Amino acid sequence: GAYGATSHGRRVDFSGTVHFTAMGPLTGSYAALGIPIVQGTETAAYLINKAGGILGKKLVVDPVDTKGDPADAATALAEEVALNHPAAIIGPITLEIHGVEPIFTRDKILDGWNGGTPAFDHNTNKYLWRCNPSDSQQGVAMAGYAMLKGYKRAAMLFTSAAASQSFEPLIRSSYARLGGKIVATKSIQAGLPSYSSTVEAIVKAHPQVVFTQLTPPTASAVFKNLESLGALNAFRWVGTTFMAGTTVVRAIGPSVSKAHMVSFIGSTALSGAATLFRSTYRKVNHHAVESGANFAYDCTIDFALAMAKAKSFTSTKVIKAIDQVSNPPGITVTTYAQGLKLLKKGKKINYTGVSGPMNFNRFHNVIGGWSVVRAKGTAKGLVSVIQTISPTQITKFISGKL
Amino acid sequence: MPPESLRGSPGSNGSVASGPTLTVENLTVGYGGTPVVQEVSIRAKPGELTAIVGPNGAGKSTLLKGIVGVLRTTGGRVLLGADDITNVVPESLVRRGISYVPQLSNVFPSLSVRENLEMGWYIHHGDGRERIDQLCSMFPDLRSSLRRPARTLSGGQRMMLALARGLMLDPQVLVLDEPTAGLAPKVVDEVWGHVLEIKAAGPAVLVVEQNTRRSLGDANWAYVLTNGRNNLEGPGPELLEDKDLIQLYIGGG
Amino acid sequence: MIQYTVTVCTVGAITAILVLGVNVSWGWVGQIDLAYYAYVAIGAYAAMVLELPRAHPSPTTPNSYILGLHWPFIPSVLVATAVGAAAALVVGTIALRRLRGDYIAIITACTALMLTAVTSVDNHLLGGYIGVYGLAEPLNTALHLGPTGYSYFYLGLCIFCLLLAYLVLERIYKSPFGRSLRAVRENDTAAAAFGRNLFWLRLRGYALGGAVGAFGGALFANYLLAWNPASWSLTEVTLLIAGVVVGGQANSRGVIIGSVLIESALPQISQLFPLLTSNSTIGPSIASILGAGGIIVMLRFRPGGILRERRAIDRTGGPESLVPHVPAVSFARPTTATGVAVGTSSEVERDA
Amino acid sequence: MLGVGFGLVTASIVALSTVAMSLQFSVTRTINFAHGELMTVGAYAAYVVAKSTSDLPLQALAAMAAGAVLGWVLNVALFQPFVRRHATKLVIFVLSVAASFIIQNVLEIGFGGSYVDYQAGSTNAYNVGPFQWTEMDIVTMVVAVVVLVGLHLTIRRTKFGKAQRAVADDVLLARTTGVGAQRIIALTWILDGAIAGLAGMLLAAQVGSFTPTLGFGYLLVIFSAAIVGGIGQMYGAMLGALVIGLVMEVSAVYINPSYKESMAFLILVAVLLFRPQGIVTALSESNVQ
Amino acid sequence: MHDGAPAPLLEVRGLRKHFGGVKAVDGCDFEVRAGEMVGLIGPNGAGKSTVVELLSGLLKPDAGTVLFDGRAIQGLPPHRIFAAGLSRCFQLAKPWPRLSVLENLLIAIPPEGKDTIWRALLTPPSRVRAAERAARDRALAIAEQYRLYPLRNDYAYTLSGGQRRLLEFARIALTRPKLALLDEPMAGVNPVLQVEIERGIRNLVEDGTTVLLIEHNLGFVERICDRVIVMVEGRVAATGSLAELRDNPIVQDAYLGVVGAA
Ligand SMILES: Nc1ncnc2c1ncn2[C@@H]1O[C@H](COP(=O)(O)OP(=O)(O)OP(=O)(O)O)[C@@H](O)[C@H]1O
Ligand SMILES: Nc1ncnc2c1ncn2[C@@H]1O[C@H](COP(=O)(O)OP(=O)(O)OP(=O)(O)O)[C@@H](O)[C@H]1O
Ligand SMILES: [Mg+2]
Ligand SMILES: [Mg+2]
Repeated sequence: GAYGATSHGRRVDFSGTVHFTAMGPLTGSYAALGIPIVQGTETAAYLINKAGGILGKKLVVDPVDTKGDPADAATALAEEVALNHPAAIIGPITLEIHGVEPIFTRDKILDGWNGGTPAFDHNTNKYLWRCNPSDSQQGVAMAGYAMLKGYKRAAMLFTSAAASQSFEPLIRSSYARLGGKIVATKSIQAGLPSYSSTVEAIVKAHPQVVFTQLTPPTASAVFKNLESLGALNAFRWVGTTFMAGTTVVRAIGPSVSKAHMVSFIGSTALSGAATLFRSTYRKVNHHAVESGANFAYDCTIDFALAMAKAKSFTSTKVIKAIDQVSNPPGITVTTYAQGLKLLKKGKKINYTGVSGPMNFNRFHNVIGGWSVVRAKGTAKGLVSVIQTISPTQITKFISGKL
Repeated sequence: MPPESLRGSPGSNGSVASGPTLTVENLTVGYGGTPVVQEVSIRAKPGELTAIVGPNGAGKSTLLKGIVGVLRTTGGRVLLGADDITNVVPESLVRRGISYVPQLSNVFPSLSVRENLEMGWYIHHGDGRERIDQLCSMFPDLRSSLRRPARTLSGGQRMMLALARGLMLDPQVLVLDEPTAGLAPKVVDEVWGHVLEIKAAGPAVLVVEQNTRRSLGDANWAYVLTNGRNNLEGPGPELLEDKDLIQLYIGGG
Repeated sequence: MIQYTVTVCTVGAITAILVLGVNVSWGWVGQIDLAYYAYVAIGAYAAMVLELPRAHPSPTTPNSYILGLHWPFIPSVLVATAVGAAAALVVGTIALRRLRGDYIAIITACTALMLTAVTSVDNHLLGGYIGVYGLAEPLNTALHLGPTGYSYFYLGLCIFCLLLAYLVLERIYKSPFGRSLRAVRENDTAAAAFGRNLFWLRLRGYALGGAVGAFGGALFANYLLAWNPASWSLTEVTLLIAGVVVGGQANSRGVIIGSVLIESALPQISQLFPLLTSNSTIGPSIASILGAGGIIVMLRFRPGGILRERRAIDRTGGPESLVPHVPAVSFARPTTATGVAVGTSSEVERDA
Repeated sequence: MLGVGFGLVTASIVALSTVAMSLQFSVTRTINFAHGELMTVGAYAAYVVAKSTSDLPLQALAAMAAGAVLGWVLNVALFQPFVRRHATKLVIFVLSVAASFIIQNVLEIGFGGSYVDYQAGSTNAYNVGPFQWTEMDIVTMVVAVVVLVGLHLTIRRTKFGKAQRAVADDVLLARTTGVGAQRIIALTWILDGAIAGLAGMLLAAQVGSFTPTLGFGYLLVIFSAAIVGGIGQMYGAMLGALVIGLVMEVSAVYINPSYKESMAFLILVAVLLFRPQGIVTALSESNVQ
Repeated sequence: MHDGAPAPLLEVRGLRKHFGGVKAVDGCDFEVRAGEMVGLIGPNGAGKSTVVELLSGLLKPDAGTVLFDGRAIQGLPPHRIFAAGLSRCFQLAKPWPRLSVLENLLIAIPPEGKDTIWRALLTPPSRVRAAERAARDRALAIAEQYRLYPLRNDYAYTLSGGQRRLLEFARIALTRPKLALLDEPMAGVNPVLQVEIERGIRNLVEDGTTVLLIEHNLGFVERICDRVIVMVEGRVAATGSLAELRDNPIVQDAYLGVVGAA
């Protein structure tokens, strides 16, 4: 970490270091999911250190590669814990959580998890905090949105067992509760050059909307197939957060994506926070923000604030402070520096990050609103918000009302 | 029935052209551990049959492999005429006129018999069709099997194919490792006849044989190799007189 | 630090067991078996579904596993081992009956991939891609050890199992059965001509490997307390195979050393270049490159592995009466050398 | 029917790569698990060139060059030194997997682990009989056929081809008949790399965006095609690729598409059970044995 | 010779094996009685080795019956035929290359009982050691006899051509079968050691083994064999003693050639 240790031109004197572990698959086929975790954490660390570190200590981020494998993750984490005694872990993703959960629980280390599986919707592990909304909330939001738009027939198309297993049952049940009908469900293997038969089957089922999560090459192939079938306009697409990522948008083609697809991202931050995040991210990582990095970023800052609040790195104490810095009531803060200043003044704060309000429920799951976004249609593949769905709406959707 | 001259190039017929002599001086060869062949010296003159005999495992095949560049030598020299060809790679030695028929793995099993023969013509242009035709009249068994993969040949047919491949060229030095092993008596006679004929036409013929009696009988010069070293040498028929030698290597027949 | 050492040793012991299993099919039978990790996974899954209670207490996804028998540890591990052997018998019956060498490699790789597809796509069977989890520490219901004490206990258990596996396999290797396997590996036609039932021998060897794999897998799952499809892939089996090759095929002690080198020493190479590997973007890649490069380098210096396969060696100089009476005809090598330098000699018999 | 059409495109790409692999295998008798990376490298080379020019032949050339260079390097730096020391099959296996890891990670360092976009050729669609293909699809199939026929002629009709097979049988014996075995082997690797690189570029154009694991993910499909067809058999590889490509595409209509690849493997198992030497070998050698 | 005409040990009737157009074995009939030493000679490519492959089960015959010891064995897998007491050596030697010469010999000694995993685990170590020592002693004695003793610890692939043939024969000598099919055991072997092999064959026969010997060295055939079968083009052309057959025009023309007849 070569984070400039200056703030307003003066040197910050750190009285030692504190380590955060950023873990996830950094190599192999899931690397695209793990690398943003590390980069988001490092972006946060840069800003935290610029603001004087945590309790006077410099925050050091240790990237740990899990290779997407719980077994590798377990040994790698054991090594990391022994060598660096991290105060918190950011990550990993769903794939490895069951391998590392026993370790951080045993060693009483805070974990800011980045997985979506609904299996943890009712989490009772006090060290585990999920910083991104569960897939289940997203599923409900997607189903509700489609019904609001008046789409009563839907299909689902997912690559990878992971996405389909977590989203499929959720969307299906929420959609049914709201009165919609799922007419086709397809799960396809990522990365093949063509999916014509699958696409054809979906077109034949005549849905009005298709819920989806696809890897970029798959998305690209699927849309090509759709185009050659002349069925681009047959229905609209509602995608998960993943589909709002720039690579996916570019793979589909920004203008095609703009015309046919909306996707869901965690409710937008106040614009100041997002701009700071984006520019710092670019400075630290030398490229544009990758999807998913925002959660790791928010999580890191939230934990850091909680440590500042608890005046301790001891996890049992920090846990008690997390709610106090992230949930209302309190003054909304969007950066670490802001929060720190208010905490020093003895104010109650409510951190709201780039991924929206970081409000944890009693199961340590963050509950937030959702933004519906659409591609801008420019070559960079950026998206813009067209609508928002509030937490109250989600609650309504869950009870079967629109 | 006996085929026409085996020397294809016109002009060389009849006249005993004297090609280069193959000279091996103090050659040391092995497989990485203690050298199997140590400081062996032999000489094979053009127009002569030079035989190497010796017990199994004496290092005869190893010596030949050292000469033709299949094994790297660690001491001594090999000369072709005046040229030093020590450790020259085998693919260039063929072009210098050394033709070698190994004892084991001497055919390309998955190539057809015809392709095996064509491989013997590899360094020339074309496919050596006429030459193949000549050799097939020498080994009629091969003609009927030209299109079969060599792996389906019988033991003796394999040896014939290996020999025929070695004879595709007009070599200056012909190196044969046990050319008659596994051949029927009639074929042995024929093959041996050809070998004598070839040598008479000019090239140096260096042959390793377990059919000791016969090879010594016909050899202009012969070497006895034991334990990887030169043991004895002399004109073949003379060696046959040596009672001790008979006792040790040839058996009292 | 001690806790870390315990972790490393436990995983090391389990890996060593796994490597001993790979060594059976790769080293003894000479088969390129890429499905090996599937047997590890089968053992792990089998142990888990035997030990776990049927329903997992999670309200949103009421995970239930096909068996969920809530068995105790020891019978679960034993049955898991048997299941691994049975699975290997099934795959072996298909793959070994008529196929050879490289074909088996591909077939087994495909089998492993199909199994991964099935387990990760169908979430009613074994929990889909999330896998099975939520196991209580085995045997600790009776032992009541604290976290540290328990980790020592489990380490001890794994080392005991490793020793057991080692002794059993050594015994088999030296037996006529082991020798027959090697004969089949070296030249199957000749082995058949000398009365060996090729298919049956190969199959039994293969199942033995599968059983050891499943045994190791069961121990592994009980250590991790979780298992999912992401934990078994070509990468995993390759590392085990690298252990076998680096250590010395078919030499049990060698392969254990090899596995220790691969699993523990190799990752340390990257510690030697902290500047390169600490970078979060390229660091992990560089670490992987160093790891893979390390394997290549090790093989470069010892292509035959650290320890050679043990040949039956006779060291008696031989009784006096046996000394050849005609030295000139004997085959004794010119000077000394009865040991041969493998890998340097220029000609290795190819199968015609 | 559309499925069949796409199957044909997939099959062309798989066939190219399979034939390249099969050629290299039959000459050197080593399975190269880094074969997928030859494709990946080709894809990245095309991607890099595409940044500065949209000229398709140039991109193809770059892909082939990159693949060829990598093939050559693999041979010289990795396989030859070990083959010379009589490394066993198992050692070679480990080596090639290690090489595959290294290349993937080098690419990851160079291009990042996430997807890069690659758009090549036009997506104008045409109806050809019952099929519907884009221009790029048609280009892909034509290129595949041309390359495969050319390769076949080279191998059957030239001395190079015969020498290759001789080297495959017995390197030492081949050398004593005057074959520069090292050269033949090096050329084979280069050819393998060039064709695989081309296949990688075509694949990348089909999938539109890719990561460093592009080729690795295809490895087993390619091996399966090679085996279904009969390893080392040129037409066999083509036939195998066709079978695998069509099965993957058409089976998806009837079963859970997640099992697409598994279907291909099931076909493989079935073929091997009944024709252990693959379809084509079984046909051509039935009169011999 | 055999007045009571006991049932032959090996009875081959109408044996046929074609490879596409090649009629390698084409209706071959012969028999071998227990205790006999029979020579099988004939020109190259006559089908002699193919007969051995068929008898030992490595090839399946197209037609014909093979009765061995009263049992039909045609089409049985090789290990069953071996178990019935018929073993063979290979014309192109097939040692187990990366095993030591000693191990090559040990494998040839049939394990007592079945070589199963359970037996390996359950036999008491002392019994294992005793059995191993006995086998080793036998193997070493044979190795000594065929001058392989100094090479016992070497990998088999390092053997020279002649040494391989010796190992090939030594393996057969260790198995002590009822019937041994020897395919050119002496080709490439030094004359002195040929005598050793000759003695080995005689020993085999004394120990109750019946021998079918394929050999092109007629001197040996003449000395060892009671009876000779001549094969030409896949069929038996003649049988009898070699002395009788030397004058047989078919044999002379196809096999012996001018010099051999002289
Ligand atoms: N697999 C095969 N495919 C085709 N032809 C074969 C095959 N095996 C053997 N043959 C042919 O069958 C014939 C008999 O071969 P066999 O090996 O039995 O001869 P042999 O009598 O042993 O000769 P030799 O004395 O040379 O060893 C030969 O012409 C041979 O080429
Ligand atoms: N690849 C090898 N590696 C190590 N040693 C070898 C190798 N090949 C042969 N040897 C040894 O070298 C010695 C000489 O072998 P070589 O083949 O030269 O004998 P030879 O005189 O040709 O015997 P033969 O008459 O039996 O063919 C033998 O003792 C043999 O064991
Ligand atoms: Mg020799
Ligand atoms: Mg024969």
